[in-house]
Amino acid sequence: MNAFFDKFKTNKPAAEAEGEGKVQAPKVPSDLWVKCSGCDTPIYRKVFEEKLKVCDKCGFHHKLSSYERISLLTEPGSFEELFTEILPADPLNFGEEYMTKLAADQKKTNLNDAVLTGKAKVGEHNVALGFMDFFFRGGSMGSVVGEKITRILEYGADNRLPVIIATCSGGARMQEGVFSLMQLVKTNAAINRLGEAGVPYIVIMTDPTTAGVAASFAAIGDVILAEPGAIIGFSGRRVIEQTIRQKLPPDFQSAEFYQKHGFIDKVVHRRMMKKTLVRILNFFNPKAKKTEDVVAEPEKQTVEV
Amino acid sequence: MNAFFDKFKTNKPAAEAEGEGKVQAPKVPSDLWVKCSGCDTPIYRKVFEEKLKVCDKCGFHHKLSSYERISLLTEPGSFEELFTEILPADPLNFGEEYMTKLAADQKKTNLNDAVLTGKAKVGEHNVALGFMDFFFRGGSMGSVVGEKITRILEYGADNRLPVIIATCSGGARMQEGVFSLMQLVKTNAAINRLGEAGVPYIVIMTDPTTAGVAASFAAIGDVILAEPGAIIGFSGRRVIEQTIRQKLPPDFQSAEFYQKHGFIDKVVHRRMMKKTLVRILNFFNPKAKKTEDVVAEPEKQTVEV
Amino acid sequence: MILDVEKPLLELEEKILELIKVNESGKIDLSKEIKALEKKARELKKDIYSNLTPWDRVLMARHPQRLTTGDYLEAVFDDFFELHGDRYYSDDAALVGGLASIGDQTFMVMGHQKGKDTKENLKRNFGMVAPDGFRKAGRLMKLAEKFGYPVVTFIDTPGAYPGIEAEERGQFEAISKNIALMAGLDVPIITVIIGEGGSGGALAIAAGDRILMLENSIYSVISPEGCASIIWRDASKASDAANALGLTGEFLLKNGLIDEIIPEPLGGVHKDREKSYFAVKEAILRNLEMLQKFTLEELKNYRYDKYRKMGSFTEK
Amino acid sequence: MILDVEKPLLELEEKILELIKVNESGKIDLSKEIKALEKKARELKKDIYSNLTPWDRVLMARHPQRLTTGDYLEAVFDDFFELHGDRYYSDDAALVGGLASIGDQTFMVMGHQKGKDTKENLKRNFGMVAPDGFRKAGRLMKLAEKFGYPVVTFIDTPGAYPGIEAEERGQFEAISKNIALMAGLDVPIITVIIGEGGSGGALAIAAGDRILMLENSIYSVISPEGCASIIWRDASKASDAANALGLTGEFLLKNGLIDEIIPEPLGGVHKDREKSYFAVKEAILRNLEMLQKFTLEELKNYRYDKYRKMGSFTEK
Ligand SMILES: [Zn+2]
Ligand SMILES: [Zn+2]
Repeated sequence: MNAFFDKFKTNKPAAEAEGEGKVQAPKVPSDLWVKCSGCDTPIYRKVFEEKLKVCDKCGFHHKLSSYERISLLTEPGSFEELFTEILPADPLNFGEEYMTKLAADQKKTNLNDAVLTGKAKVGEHNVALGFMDFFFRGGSMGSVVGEKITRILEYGADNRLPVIIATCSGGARMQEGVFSLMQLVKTNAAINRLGEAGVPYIVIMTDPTTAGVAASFAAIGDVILAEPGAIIGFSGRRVIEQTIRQKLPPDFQSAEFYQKHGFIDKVVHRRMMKKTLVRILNFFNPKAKKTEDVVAEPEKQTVEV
Repeated sequence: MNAFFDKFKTNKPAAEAEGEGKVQAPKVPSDLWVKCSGCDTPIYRKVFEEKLKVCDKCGFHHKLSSYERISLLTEPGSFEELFTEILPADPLNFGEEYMTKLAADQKKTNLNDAVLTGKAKVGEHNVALGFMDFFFRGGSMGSVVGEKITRILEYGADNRLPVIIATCSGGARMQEGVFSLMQLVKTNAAINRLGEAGVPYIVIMTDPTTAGVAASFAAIGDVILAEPGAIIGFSGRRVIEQTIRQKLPPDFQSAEFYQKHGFIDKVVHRRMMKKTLVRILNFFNPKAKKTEDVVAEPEKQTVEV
Repeated sequence: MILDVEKPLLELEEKILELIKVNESGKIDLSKEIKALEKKARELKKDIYSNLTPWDRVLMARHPQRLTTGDYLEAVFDDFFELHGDRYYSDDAALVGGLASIGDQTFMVMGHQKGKDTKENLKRNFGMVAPDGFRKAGRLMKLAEKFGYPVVTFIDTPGAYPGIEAEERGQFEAISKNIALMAGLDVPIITVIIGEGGSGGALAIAAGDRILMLENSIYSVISPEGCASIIWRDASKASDAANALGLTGEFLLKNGLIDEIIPEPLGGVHKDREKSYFAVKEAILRNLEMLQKFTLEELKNYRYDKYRKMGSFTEK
Repeated sequence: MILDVEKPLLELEEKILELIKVNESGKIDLSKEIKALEKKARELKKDIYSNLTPWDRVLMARHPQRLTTGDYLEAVFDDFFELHGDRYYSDDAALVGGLASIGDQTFMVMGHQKGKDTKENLKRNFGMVAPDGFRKAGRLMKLAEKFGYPVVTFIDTPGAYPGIEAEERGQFEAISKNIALMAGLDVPIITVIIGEGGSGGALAIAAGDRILMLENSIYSVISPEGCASIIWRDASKASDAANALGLTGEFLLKNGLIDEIIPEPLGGVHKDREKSYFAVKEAILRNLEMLQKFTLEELKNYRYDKYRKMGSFTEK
């Protein structure tokens, strides 16, 4: 494990991190090479991780776990998890097989469900966070995700902390039926309340952000960022292709596509994401910004050409 | 002169109507036939006027004067003109030629400038009205139009009267420069205030409604109706054709085109316009509606197929 | 279209008709037997329609003769004036709406609109709404809010339209923004699920204060076919999926996800239109009366709390 | 690009440079003569740029080296973060905007963006905005209102884009809605006309509380060329039209249609960028300070009254 992975361990209290495994890092397989999902190029694992799981050759941003995103975006040691005790149920009685899958994913991800919520520092800014995890049931939103997202939004409103949510989801969790669907309303209602409290809400769309999550809390951030190449949209590519009976162009529904179509404020390379967050947070809370953020800002930009 | 034309005379106090000519009807030429501007068919003038200047064959809605629109849309004798004493000036010193044209149009239309404002009854509803007139400088909006539209909007807000404006204009009046341009802000600000007072604002777009008038008080009615075939838009057809170097399709920028594109609530035949206004006003002020409006409503519709 | 479960009833009803004919010929008096069979038929009818499976409900909800939004707009309200367009891009015929009234009460009404035949369905896109349609709905809701009119939405869609242009114009954003708009709207909203409540495309205008469901309508996070494809990789197992998904009014009411079931005439709304319209009208007015007792603040809190508590999880 | 009126000055400056060269060769001492000529040049410069005709101003406003919105966003503000998209249809590069700051003051800034070269102009559509661009501006203004940030708009456009698609997507509606939005916005708005203020396409983001105009910018209801075509059926008489249209800051200030002229360095903003940026920054901050003294109600009344009294007519 290289430095990047080590970091997030330090974000958990030592006792827990060494404890029952629930909050430990996902196991890193021993293979020395990984294959880029974008261009099939083999990448030396150490390099892969140093590069934040972004392929140097094709720019493909590989999925990150919620814990990896803590390392990526928050100040070391500042993350404090909130709403840990909420566990998924089986309201439609999908039964044994479904529960087994949940249990397996809980083990694999060290998460109770597909989102990790908490508070942390990003630069000098105290923020409330929700990081979704595709490795838990494809990041699907059931009642737990809806409840935790809602709670962190309410927490942000109550404590006047900007809320940052990194989305990553194939959509609503089918196995919870209309319970899942109603999470769209619950979260969006909480976003309204956050807005009424005058607290900013920043979304980072990562690959994939589709269906129910795209159509709820992902779509209506005050500022919406996205990772390059992230697939975004309501309907899945396959469903659309079946409908129109033709192949879609490869960049269809990509983050870049949606920036062009007006739905994303900026596609930001993973390497620059934290810096970008700090810049944005500076606007919303200038008192907290450090002088060097502005003065030494290497990424200061004029309008994009 | 047939009944249709006679009517508007009764809308004016007898003394005035018989008086200095200022408020009299435009002279009706003696020819017995008119040629349809839509399809060149000759139409017997009496029929033409009975048909409200709509061609039976092609449906072309010929332009109406402000006074004709009073006859068309308000209850006989109920119209009372307001803000009569506002006269155009020449702030950019365009001089003699321009002033002569204004004087000629004043004579021709019996209007001080390109809009007539007042109050009247439409069905059982008391309303405030502004009817533009293309025969006065192409309905161009200078300071007088902007001021009178603003006053009638303020009058509607103060007296809680729904405001109905029939637009008909080639745009801002060039000869008043930025004075004209600022009328767009003035009128829209007054529409905001009308809305804050909870008073409805209904627009009837007639041919043409373009440029500065389209881009201000025409575009933001609570309900927007339009006469069939009315040309609507911001840029003129010729300018667009010069820009794109190709011919535009004939229905481009028509009322029907803009209903299809989402900017007009309903294209309504001139014959049905008053009935339609009454129906709409009934929703906004149910207490004033007569039972037969609903019960005997011959045009009751379900969704359009 | 005839449901499998309806077949015995229809056969029996046919037989009765034949007997009536024989009876009318005057040769034999069968009136007693006919009466007995008619009673039997009534019992069978009640039995059948009281024991519909979820999949039967799906078929009822999609029944080609099922009443559509337009039917309710015409019949339930004294007047309805359609308003067109989203003020951005188009007028989506798959979502209709406008001003309506019952007596002196003005409403803003809207709903997904399926076609009555193939031609109309092509125009209406089978009730599958594009972003423009949802934005039209949003515009109408804001207009309702401006004038304080309650909103009534009618739900009947297989789902949001999954087309290229719909995605390009931000289907996901249009749905989300509508949901947020409804969650914050300053007027009461009553939602009536009249046919298919298909996932996000339904929800985009279904986030009401009161959610009423016609007895034979459905509301689901995914189509039974879609669910079956995913779970069993076999769309033909849709009826199993319908069982699994909890998409009936009964299930949803029991779980606090809807507020009321509006009973239908035996055999569905189309079997007795007037009765259906009356039931829907009564339910709308009664629920509106309830909501109009709230102050604005109470209304907003009621709505927030309503959705706030939806969800099924355990908490350690 | 060189204005006709600039030519004598440029010739003289060239001559002086030649003399300086001769002088530096050491053969003759010309320093006294050079000094005299330099004084003369300064006087000529002042004379020329203080007596520009309206048409000269039009040419200055369109000068290819004239500073654009992007230049001001970069130089006037400590940080600027561009926000993209209208959330409906596209991201129009002819209108740029985003969050910006000066010290601890956060702003929402936006403006028409012309290109610096042909390639960029194709992307930026020569600063001619489509409905999507105006809707992006509207979105950013609403975001500013939500968080209480003052809005600063930079005006530099020949006019709204007159294209098929722009008309289809409701150019007229987009402009009108923005004007209404600005008229009702709950935060202060400062507008700086930096180049061409072309009619409705300019006004769509120019309905500010304070309208500042750079000395050599113009603001007009119609382009001088368009006006000349209409009046004299001869676009080449644009300079006469420029005289007639009252499009200079001087005329507009005198008639209460703008609030302030920001002086430019002799020869235009591009001749001394730093000075220009400083002047714009100072004017923005000073005007903001003035507006921030108002309560919200006072601000709204100030704005309403400001536009309410614009107009020129007689009243019997
Ligand atoms: Zn790669
Ligand atoms: Zn004709």
